[in-house]
Amino acid sequence: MAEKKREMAVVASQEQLADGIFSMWIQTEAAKTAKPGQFISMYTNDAAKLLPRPISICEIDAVEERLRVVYRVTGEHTGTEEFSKLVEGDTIPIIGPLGNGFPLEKAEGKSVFLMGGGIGVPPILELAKQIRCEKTQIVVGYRDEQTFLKEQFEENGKVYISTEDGSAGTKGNVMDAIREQGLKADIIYACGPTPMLRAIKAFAEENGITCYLSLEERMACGIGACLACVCQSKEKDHHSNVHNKRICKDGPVFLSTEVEI
Amino acid sequence: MAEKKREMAVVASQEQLADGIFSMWIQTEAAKTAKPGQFISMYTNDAAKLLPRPISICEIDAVEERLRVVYRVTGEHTGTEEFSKLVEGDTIPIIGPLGNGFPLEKAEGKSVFLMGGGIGVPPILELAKQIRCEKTQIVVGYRDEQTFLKEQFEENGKVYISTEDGSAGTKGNVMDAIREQGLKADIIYACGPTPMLRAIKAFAEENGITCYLSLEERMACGIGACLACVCQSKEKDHHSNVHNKRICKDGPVFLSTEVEI
Amino acid sequence: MDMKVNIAGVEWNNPVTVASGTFGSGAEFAEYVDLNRLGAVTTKGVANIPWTGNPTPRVAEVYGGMMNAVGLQNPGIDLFCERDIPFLRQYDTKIIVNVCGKSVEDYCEVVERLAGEDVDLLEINISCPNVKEGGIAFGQQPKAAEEITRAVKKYAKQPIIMKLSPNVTSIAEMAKAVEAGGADAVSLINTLTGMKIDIDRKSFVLANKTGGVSGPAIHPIAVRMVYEAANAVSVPIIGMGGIADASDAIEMILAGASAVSVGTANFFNPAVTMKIVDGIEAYMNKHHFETVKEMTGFVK
Amino acid sequence: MDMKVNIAGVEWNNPVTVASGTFGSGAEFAEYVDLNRLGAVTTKGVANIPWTGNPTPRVAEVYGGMMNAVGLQNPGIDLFCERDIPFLRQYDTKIIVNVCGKSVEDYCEVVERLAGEDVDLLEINISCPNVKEGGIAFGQQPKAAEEITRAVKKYAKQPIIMKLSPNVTSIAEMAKAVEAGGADAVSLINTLTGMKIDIDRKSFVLANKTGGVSGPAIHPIAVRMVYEAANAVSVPIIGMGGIADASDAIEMILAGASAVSVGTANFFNPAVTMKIVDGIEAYMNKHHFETVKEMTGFVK
Ligand SMILES: Cc1cc2nc3c(=O)[nH]c(=O)nc-3n(C[C@H](O)[C@H](O)[C@H](O)COP(=O)(O)OP(=O)(O)OC[C@H]3O[C@@H](n4cnc5c(N)ncnc54)[C@H](O)[C@@H]3O)c2cc1C
Ligand SMILES: Cc1cc2nc3c(=O)[nH]c(=O)nc-3n(C[C@H](O)[C@H](O)[C@H](O)COP(=O)(O)OP(=O)(O)OC[C@H]3O[C@@H](n4cnc5c(N)ncnc54)[C@H](O)[C@@H]3O)c2cc1C
Ligand SMILES: Cc1cc2nc3c(=O)[nH]c(=O)nc-3n(C[C@H](O)[C@H](O)[C@H](O)COP(=O)(O)O)c2cc1C
Ligand SMILES: Cc1cc2nc3c(=O)[nH]c(=O)nc-3n(C[C@H](O)[C@H](O)[C@H](O)COP(=O)(O)O)c2cc1C
Ligand code: FES
Ligand code: FES
Repeated sequence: MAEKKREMAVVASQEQLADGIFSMWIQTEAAKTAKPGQFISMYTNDAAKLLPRPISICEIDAVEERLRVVYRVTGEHTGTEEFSKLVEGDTIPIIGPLGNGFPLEKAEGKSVFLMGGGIGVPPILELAKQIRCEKTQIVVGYRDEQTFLKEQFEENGKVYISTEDGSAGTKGNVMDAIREQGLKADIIYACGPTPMLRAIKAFAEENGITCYLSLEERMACGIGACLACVCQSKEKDHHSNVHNKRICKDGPVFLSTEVEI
Repeated sequence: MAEKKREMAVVASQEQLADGIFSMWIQTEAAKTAKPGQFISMYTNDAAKLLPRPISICEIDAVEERLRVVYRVTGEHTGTEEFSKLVEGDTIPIIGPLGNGFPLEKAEGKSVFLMGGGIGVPPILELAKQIRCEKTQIVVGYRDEQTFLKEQFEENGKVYISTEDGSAGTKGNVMDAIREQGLKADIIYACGPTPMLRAIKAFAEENGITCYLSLEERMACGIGACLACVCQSKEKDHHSNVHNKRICKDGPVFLSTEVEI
Repeated sequence: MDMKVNIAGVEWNNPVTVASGTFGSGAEFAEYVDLNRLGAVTTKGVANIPWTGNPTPRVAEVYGGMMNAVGLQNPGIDLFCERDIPFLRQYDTKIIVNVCGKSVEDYCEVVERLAGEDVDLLEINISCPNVKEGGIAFGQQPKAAEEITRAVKKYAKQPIIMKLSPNVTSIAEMAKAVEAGGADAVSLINTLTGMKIDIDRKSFVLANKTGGVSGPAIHPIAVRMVYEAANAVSVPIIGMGGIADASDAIEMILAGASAVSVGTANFFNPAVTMKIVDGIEAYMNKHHFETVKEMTGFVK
Repeated sequence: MDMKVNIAGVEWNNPVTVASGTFGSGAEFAEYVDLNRLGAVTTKGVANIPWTGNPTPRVAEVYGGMMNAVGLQNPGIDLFCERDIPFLRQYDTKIIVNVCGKSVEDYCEVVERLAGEDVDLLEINISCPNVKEGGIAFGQQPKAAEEITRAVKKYAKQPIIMKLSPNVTSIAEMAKAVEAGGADAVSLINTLTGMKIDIDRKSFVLANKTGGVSGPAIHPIAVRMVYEAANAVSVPIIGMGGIADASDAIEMILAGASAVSVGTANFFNPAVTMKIVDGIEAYMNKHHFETVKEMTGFVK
């Protein structure tokens, strides 16, 4: 009872990876139990900004009890801007790990796509590190040549890149990369903007591929109590008793056929 | 037009003088024109706490463009607590110098009392440094033996101390010190809690002594526009057209006979 | 020193509960909070049938608080009785069931259904849109509020707390109306209606356009309303609105509340209620209050 | 790109004014702000005779804002006309005189007195306590609001802005009432009534017990009310409540305001209005708005 808590994580390091994209390692107990695809709620130190910022776990170092988050600063005077100014030794309140993460076991013996787009790329890294499967094909889409995390992906599978401006890899999005390269897979794990996920869902369902999608929504509690962050579910959900699932608690990862996006 | 502004002062140094009493030197343009008895509005960096904290000027270094403030931390989670955590190089938004200060010229050739009580002690220091008069008698009252600024007062006049608990100087308040020592003066300048100022006002008026009092009130604008910080005036005030004077703009220093306290 | 309070005949171990809709039925928060240390758990509003709620985004951050338009999504009273009541009954805490509806009949149906259930108090959320009256909330017209109170009281076996909306000209009048209707207690405030616009996208931040503002930003308004309501009626008041620490809760009690609810603050720190219970206790010790009742309305 | 706005026939250089009571008559702020760069200056409420106002403390800090109970201290209309109007006339800005009173006659007296003065607009603050009606504000009853509007219009030579209180059940109804009474424009919101208790001293922080809450904390409520009022009436709306930066001001305009007033934010930064004027201009350039009118009510 009452075994979880909001904790003051300590910033271990922070660096900028690309325009507006920051990477931060934090010292936290959450690292002990974290799994790929889970997220943490990060809180600001600004008394005007009280809601959590949900940020996916990008890497887990269970031994050193550290988590890595990679995030985009969405604008001036935002919480993420505040995060980007933290330096080693600063503290940041967090709750986590939250949500269910990607079902790794489903990949066993299969050929997989690990797909990430934009700021949905980071959670794919820890997934790539932990997944045990026949063939790891990492398909990641960026805006431009600032292909953050690419080197690390290359250590963990075969990497295919798409960029919106064509400055690296396939010009277009991750689906374009798959088509261009004629890639095939038995199972997909994906995180990214909704239009990308919609396209992947359609592709997977047309081709009868099992597909897991990590969704996003505005949150308040982050733990399943407030019903802020729902997505529509195909079947009536057993918890809500309506066609809604909580992204923070029942997700953020869902089987593509479970949800309407 | 529009020659004054809110400025980001830089903390030059901070030290603790006594339990809950802090001293901070700040680098600021306000030092160029500041006079003893004036104050500055200090702003927090906490988005929940938006009003200014009016703090008296304790010392002025016009050459280095620095001001010293000495202030009490009034409790946990207060603005003054936040100030006490600032360190060299931190910035703090301020406006000032504000108000009118003590009329130094009135002391010429006279025997004076410079009286301070509690957190009303600090502004007396710069006053003591600048005043030119026949005889400077500094009468300062403290709670206990933590007689902050005493050494500096001793460099600027004859110092008489009172303490509530009798641990230093006269046991009691500043009026007790005057009576015990049988001190006399032609003019009084005082700052401190209202009960002390009331006693000084009564004493001065009974003895026909010219007396200047520095008053306190909750403020919002600090510049005379909002009418938050009024005190009652004996005569109808020419600005307000009622029996109210603005402490921030018309004061904080008033002739004792002008105001009802 | 005794933290117990008696609200309409029901004794709570301490004066702290959670605000409806911010705590589910407690299951998720039980991982962060010892539910036995709450005076009561107030559940998310429940209707006669399941409600889907509003489209997303349902929440937005505002200065010093948040805005929500969850739209009273709920699983309906049947699943609630089957699942949530037995869960909460495992704990040494009182159960307050928050009830919503779109017509007087909806409310009465839920209240009647709960009459046979092992719950302690019912809180009637009259900020719901009254479909028959063109969507204006029951809680914005004294007459409608009085009538709905009288109607649910006919079916109620548990004491009834009427939960008032702050979006009214006179909270005192609303409190008097529900007291006249037979309310056993009054709780306030629900959220203040607000709006946020994303100036870059040139659109409303919430899918519902408007939402209810809650959190520290509304606290002084809530304290004033609790004070006014407490001076208007003699039934106990459960005070809420922006309580984020013990000091906020104590302010509410000194203004006239017999108990307090903590809502939005649970989202910044899921264990905040524990600190609030401890803080009230420490304050009572320091200021020599023997009972919460002595504190209630102490500042006049 | 043109920042000019036309409010009830009066052309302002830009849509930014200051909220009554937060800026005096501009003399003190003139040291921090170039008054020529304000669309208009709205003065502190003035009555037929001098008012002493409330005892102190008159202000308190609240989370994300403040509370005031200045009590409309003012020097009376005679000194105001003699001193404040000539001061403001030195600048290239419009003059909006905010008027208060305790009876309909009080208001009419001030409005009549101002008919012969060189001022541009009158703003009637109907949040003042109506002494004849037991102290309830004119601005909390649609009928009283309509009547006072009609009464002052009889004496007015300048266009009349009716300033609405947010402490009402329906702001749309209030806006309609003053429009029916002949208002040329509507401004909102005035402060929300709040209360703060010092738990250590066990007393109210303000001598007046209650005070008006203003500042960023109330902004989402103000935006909602501006939106509702703009959709209820066809006269122009001056939006205010918690505007602290250009983005807050733009939100208000997109919601339906033709101009905006900045109040409490002047106390955190006396030159904030200059940044707001610049920020609105930058936004209009970026988002290709040619006029403020195009922006007004753009988000529906
Ligand atoms: C499960 C999940 C995982 C995420 N993982 C990442 C990640 O790894 N890296 C990353 O950069 N971003 C991630 N996001 C998006 C991230 O949460 C938002 O970009 C961030 O909250 C924006 O906060 P801000 O302070 O920049 O913006 P502000 O504008 O200050 O935010 C205001 C409020 O809106 C919320 N909000 C704004 N945008 C979003 C959004 N897109 N999704 C959810 N809430 C939002 C904020 O949380 C806050 O409550 C994730 C979102 C979810 C739901
Ligand atoms: C002209 C003047 C000069 C002053 N000089 C000094 C000084 O040199 N050193 C010093 O320690 N104190 C001084 N004070 C008192 C000082 O302003 C308050 O102690 C301080 O504002 C309290 O702020 P806080 O953040 O600690 O408290 P909080 O409780 O966080 O303050 C909340 C609000 O109340 C106001 N407030 C609280 N107490 C007072 C008070 N006593 N007077 C005015 N406003 C108050 C704050 O400014 C703030 O707006 C002076 C006050 C005035 C009016
Ligand atoms: C996300 C959310 C959901 C809410 N749902 C309900 C509800 O179902 N029934 C209800 O009566 N009040 C509901 N409320 C209102 C709260 O119970 C409470 O009255 C309000 O939020 C003010 O308290 P706070 O500032 O502590 O949050 C909800 C509030 C929030 C923030
Ligand atoms: C100190 C103070 C004094 C005020 N005096 C008046 C007044 O005299 N007349 C009036 O109509 N409104 C008065 N108001 C209300 C403001 O004009 C404005 O409507 C309100 O503060 C909301 O705006 P803000 O949040 O930007 O301050 C006053 C507000 C404050 C803070
Ligand atoms: S954020 Fe509260 S349920 Fe998901
Ligand atoms: S604080 Fe505004 S007039 Fe003094």
